[in-house]
Amino acid sequence: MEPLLSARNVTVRFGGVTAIDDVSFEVMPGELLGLIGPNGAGKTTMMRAIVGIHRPQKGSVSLGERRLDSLSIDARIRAGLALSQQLVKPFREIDVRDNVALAAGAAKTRTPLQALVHVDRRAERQVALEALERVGIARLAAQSPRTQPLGVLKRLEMARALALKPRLLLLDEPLAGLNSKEASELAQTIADVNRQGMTIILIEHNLGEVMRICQRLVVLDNGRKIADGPPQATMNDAAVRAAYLGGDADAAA
Amino acid sequence: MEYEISLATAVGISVLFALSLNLITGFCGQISLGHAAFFGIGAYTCALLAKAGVPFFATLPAAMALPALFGLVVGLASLRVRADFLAITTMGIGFLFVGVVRQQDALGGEMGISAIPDSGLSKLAFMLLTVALCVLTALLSQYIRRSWMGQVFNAIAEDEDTTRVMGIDVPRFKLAAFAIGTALAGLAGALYASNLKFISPDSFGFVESMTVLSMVVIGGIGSVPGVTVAAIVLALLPSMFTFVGEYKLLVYGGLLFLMMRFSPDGVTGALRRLMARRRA
Amino acid sequence: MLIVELIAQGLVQGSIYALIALGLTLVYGLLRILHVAHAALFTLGGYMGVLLTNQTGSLGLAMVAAMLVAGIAGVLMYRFCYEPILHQPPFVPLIASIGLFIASEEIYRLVFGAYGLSYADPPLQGQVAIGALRFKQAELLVMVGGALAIGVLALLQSRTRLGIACQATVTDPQMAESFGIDLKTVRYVNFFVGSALAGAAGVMVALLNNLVEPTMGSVPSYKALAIIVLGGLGSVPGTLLAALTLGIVESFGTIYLGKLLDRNAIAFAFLILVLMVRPQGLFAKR
Amino acid sequence: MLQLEGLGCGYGMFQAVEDLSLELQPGRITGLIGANGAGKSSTLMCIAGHVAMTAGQLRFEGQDIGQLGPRERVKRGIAISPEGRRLFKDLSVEDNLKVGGLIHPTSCYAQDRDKVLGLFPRLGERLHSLAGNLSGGEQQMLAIGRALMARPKLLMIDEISLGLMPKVIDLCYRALEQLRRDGLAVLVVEQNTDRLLRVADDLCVLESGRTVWKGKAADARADATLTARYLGLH
Amino acid sequence: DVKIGLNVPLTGFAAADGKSALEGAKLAVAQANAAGGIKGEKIELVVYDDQASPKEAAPIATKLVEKDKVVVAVSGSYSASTRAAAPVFQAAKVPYVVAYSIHPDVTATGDYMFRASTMGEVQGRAGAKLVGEVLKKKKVALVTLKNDFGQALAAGFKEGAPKFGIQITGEYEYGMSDRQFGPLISRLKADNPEAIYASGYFFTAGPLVSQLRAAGVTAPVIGQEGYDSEKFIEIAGAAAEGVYVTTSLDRDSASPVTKAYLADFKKTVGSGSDMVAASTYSATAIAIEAMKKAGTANREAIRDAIAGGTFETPVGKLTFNDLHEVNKDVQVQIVKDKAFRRFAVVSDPVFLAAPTKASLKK
Ligand SMILES: Nc1ncnc2c1ncn2[C@@H]1O[C@H](COP(=O)(O)OP(=O)(O)OP(=O)(O)O)[C@@H](O)[C@H]1O
Ligand SMILES: Nc1ncnc2c1ncn2[C@@H]1O[C@H](COP(=O)(O)OP(=O)(O)OP(=O)(O)O)[C@@H](O)[C@H]1O
Ligand SMILES: [Mg+2]
Ligand SMILES: [Mg+2]
Repeated sequence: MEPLLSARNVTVRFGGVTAIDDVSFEVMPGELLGLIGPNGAGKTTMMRAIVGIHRPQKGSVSLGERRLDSLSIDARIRAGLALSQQLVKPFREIDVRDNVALAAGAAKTRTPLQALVHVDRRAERQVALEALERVGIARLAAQSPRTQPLGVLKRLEMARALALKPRLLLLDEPLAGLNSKEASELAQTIADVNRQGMTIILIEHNLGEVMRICQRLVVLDNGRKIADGPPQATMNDAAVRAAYLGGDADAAA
Repeated sequence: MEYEISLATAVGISVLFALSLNLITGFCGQISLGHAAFFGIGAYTCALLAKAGVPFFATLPAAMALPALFGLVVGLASLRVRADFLAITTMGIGFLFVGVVRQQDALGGEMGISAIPDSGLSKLAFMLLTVALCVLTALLSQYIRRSWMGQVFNAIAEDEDTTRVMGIDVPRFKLAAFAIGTALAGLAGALYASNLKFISPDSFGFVESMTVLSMVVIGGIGSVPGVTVAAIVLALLPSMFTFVGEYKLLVYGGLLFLMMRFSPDGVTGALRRLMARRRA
Repeated sequence: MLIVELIAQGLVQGSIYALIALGLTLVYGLLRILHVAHAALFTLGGYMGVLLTNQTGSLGLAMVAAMLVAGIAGVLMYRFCYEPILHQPPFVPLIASIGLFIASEEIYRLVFGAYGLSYADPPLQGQVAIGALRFKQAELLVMVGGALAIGVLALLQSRTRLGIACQATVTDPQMAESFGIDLKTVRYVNFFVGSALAGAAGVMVALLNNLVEPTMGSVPSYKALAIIVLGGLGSVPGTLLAALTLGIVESFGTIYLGKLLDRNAIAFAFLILVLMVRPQGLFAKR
Repeated sequence: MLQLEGLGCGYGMFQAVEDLSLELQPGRITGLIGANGAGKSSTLMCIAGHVAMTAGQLRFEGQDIGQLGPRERVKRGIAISPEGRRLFKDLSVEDNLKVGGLIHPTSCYAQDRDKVLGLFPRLGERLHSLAGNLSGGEQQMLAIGRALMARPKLLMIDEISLGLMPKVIDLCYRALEQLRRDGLAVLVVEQNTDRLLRVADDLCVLESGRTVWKGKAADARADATLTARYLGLH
Repeated sequence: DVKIGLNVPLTGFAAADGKSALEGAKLAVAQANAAGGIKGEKIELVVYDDQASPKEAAPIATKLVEKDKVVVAVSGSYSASTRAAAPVFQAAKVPYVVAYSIHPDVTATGDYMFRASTMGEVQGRAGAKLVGEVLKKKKVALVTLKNDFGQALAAGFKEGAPKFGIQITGEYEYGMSDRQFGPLISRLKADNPEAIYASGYFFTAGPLVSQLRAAGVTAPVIGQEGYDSEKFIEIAGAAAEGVYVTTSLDRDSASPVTKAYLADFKKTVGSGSDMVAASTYSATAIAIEAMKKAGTANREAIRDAIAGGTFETPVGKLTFNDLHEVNKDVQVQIVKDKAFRRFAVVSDPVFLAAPTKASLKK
């Protein structure tokens, strides 16, 4: 089977810092891949390189047949990527539902001309409500994101990504800031979404949930890939344990 | 009555000009301190074509197309600069426009262009045309606001990066805002030139850019009725204040300051607060 | 020879720009306000300098007084004009500032007269020859004063805790307070220093032209904005370099490009050109 | 050390926390938990002096500090690592630490910094990077480190483990235990209740701004309804 | 009441000249009213501030015509604003007497326009004659203020130069807001000219002349009516000594009208009159006199009265040609002991002839 996403020899440097050093990996269609590693390992940078926020100095990224390297951020999103960011940034001037509806309207906002001739947004609002339902904050649809606590915003961020109906969903620490119950619920949602056919890359430090729902793990450390394989086997790898787990290793795993 | 007609024409041109900037700054959040340059390009296009014998109505499309073209170029340039540099870059565009026109004899240089042929309309008809164009522009603005384009503009105004991550081609939308806004500014400029029959570079300088920005800000960023009202008031202000004679600019400057100091969200904000108090 | 002279003239002009732009940089760096009314303090300094020199006969005294008056006026301006609208979007203080600037030009005209003022007996008009170059003493004062003021400030900003404290208030004033930084003091000090420098520049320009006018601030105010952008916003050494560069570019530009562009346009053409190549400014940190 | 009596705080008309009474003692770690929007962050920001107090009293070492500004509070020994980290993004890591220690003489700086770097060696490698460019976890370390630089008597950390990898979370908690031994009072907000309960001495549970449970952490686990309803434990 | 409209720059960069102009006009009206007004009717001066900006001037002209319904109007302003106002007055058939704005377009606008001073080109030609014939300098540097005033002067000077064998070593331009002339002077010095023909207003010319002298340039400087203000001498200080100025006001004039005017001005205003005040006074006085002759009901008659009349004014005896321009001698003043003194009078009815309708056609 053809991989849905393949990153080949990606290197990202910031001045003197090499955040990602020659990393290659692939994601198969329908897979839920966990991308883990210590703080500062380069996970977020990898994600941003895939989406095009950072331009790799070397290497290439393709989605299916399509090379993404020369595309702008928005073109990559339209090609089928969606990103839920580590630092949440909702639009504060519009309510929660319209935040998601804006993402759902991708077809109508493709070009300025199209955007100009379309006014109706009932359908998009409906899609938005469904996405909010999925992440469990539909009851807050009419609220302003301005005053919502972090936990809600995290889910809003994910709802927006879902509303884009992407081929590949990139989630950067979606569970952070949620308590264990909420985290496992949202993790379950992620697993469900995946089961319905969505390919997902998940960055997460909540190892318990990662181990529970991911089908495969890629581990980065210091910008390099140090492991790639089924969760249990990867976690048993000595290098991974040394880099990633503290004294609590067994409890977490 | 005659005087009122002239005044209404002048005010109408200001309103049109202010609404054009409102599209760029109010809707799309792109601050522009050099908008008078596009007003000027429209005015010069109209004036030169009219002098070459082109009838008034035929000059209008050109007086919109050319500024829009320049607007696109400026928009492209401004895409490159950091957000907080945009204000100064656009201000530079304004100075550049005046600086270049001043030195070009073909454009009348420092002396400007005088004896611009009449539009052929009566004073009243010209006024009605101006007002009609204002109303059309206001309606267009309101429509854009409600359309998906308005949604996207709002999003860009608030957070460009996030907008991009939602798959929206931010540069293209910004360019669209610049193109529409500058085309309308050019239209206002054409009306201005053919109304006054005399233009010179000084009429399109920094002060004019600031005046029109004040109209937008005092009206309440993005609010079409607010901006319209503010443009009317600010355009009338100088003639209302002739009685203060040499204190005119003092009063004008003072009012700008006081307005921002005590009602930073403009007339719309002040009204909203007033309503809220009355309801309470 | 002509080239050397043009460079020298550019440096004189650049030093004045630097003194004015510095205050703007401090304010912009601290509060992200496009403080157009800064130039009003420059004019105020000029008037104080001329009036007091004519009264007391001592330029030194007048200079100190002018800096004090401009500095205090700057602090008052911050306290009563900007502080209440700091949390507003950036064009609100910008418009307020422009209103303030227009009004202050008019106040100068009404108070000091439309014809401007001159030194009764202009000081520092003597000639000094350096090599084949001739300078007015006033021109030398401008260059030395400018370099000195800025050198000291740059050191203060990068080396001292106060400098770091200032920068911390920019990103997150609330957290800065939470670590013991006194926002008010930091801002007052910045406005005072920046405005005092503008005041000094006013006195010096008055020396060069022997004329202070109500509108003398309008050109420098906008150019100073261009300079702080070129300098990379908020960086003191960047501002100095940008100001001097602009002075020299203008000096050559007026001679060789004068037929194409006027002087203001040259400055802004340069700015736009630079930004197209280096969107972060000539001397930005990043 | 810090006493909250009937504390209420909020934003304009909105009341985020009501009638909260709490005592933080030296050498004890107090955990503050609750669902999203319960008012945890608001409580911390109120103690730090950033959110307006609408009711009650706030006493620190016996003195009423309710009217003091944030500057006075940090000088008396209250430091915060806030929600969202709120680093000085345009300053380097080192300068962020300097700002943290600004209220103390320059001579303390080197020593305090080395302590922080000892705790988070990762920061040592990034000393000259801009804080805004750090990874999520690195930022969290810096936020905690910056608060420590103020040599607080009362340390408040919001969402302590947010974005940190397990190894560093451990480090943090071990550091908290050390601080406890040094006699600091610590107030921690944490979503990972399980982890928190293993070190906390006292616990306070908020829901919609009201206190629903308060007591020794050891007792919390035993309380079946509490674990089921509020702690989100399985 | 009879209303006379006046547009002057009371604020903005030209406020200083505007103030002088206003004083001049006010004096003329006050004297006329004291002498019984126009057939017993009082004269009212309606003044608006045009900031010397065309954008302001056109609406002001409209207001004067349509709202205040003035009988005649006077411009006490610069060319840009006057040119913008002219078509409005012309369209409304309101006689418009222009005091000191020098752009050719003004009178070309139509038959209700009059100019009470010499056009820029004419004054420029007079400058050439002064330099080449009176001062006998042949290598001249041109420093031109980049506005219509400066450019018109430069054009006239260049036109006249060949006739007197003057060679122009270089032409330098500067802007209205420039006060620092370092680079320009460095360049000019390299040409080593024998004289410098520099256009400008006192606020640019003051710094220019003082910086020229400070840089060691000793060649004589020839200025024009823009210099004609006591403020120029104050700004340039010692450097002002020996500067020549071509202007329309002769302070050492023997004419009783001029003498009386200078004395009256000093008495009522407190300071000495400059060219701007004298010209605006003259323009206003011409308007008043024409109304006295033709009455106030018929504007066409007033126009004809101006066109056909001869007027004794502080700036000389004025008659208007078919283009409504005046032919008059150009006064040359020199700064001596901190005052403007008569140096010479340049008169040449042919060479300094104002343009006519015929010459304009060419
Ligand atoms: N814009 C940037 N400029 C300079 N350095 C950067 C930049 N962005 C990231 N870095 C550095 O690159 C490294 C990798 O950062 P990244 O954010 O990818 O880590 P991460 O794996 O997501 O860590 P975490 O789990 O803590 O979020 C970090 O050391 C960080 O300091
Ligand atoms: N600036 C603000 N203005 C108005 N309301 C606010 C503001 N900040 C927070 N709130 C409201 O106050 C309540 C408490 O918020 P707070 O941030 O204290 O919750 P929290 O317990 O820290 O939640 P989380 O676990 O998600 O961080 C919430 O309902 C929130 O909507
Ligand atoms: Mg990360
Ligand atoms: Mg919180």
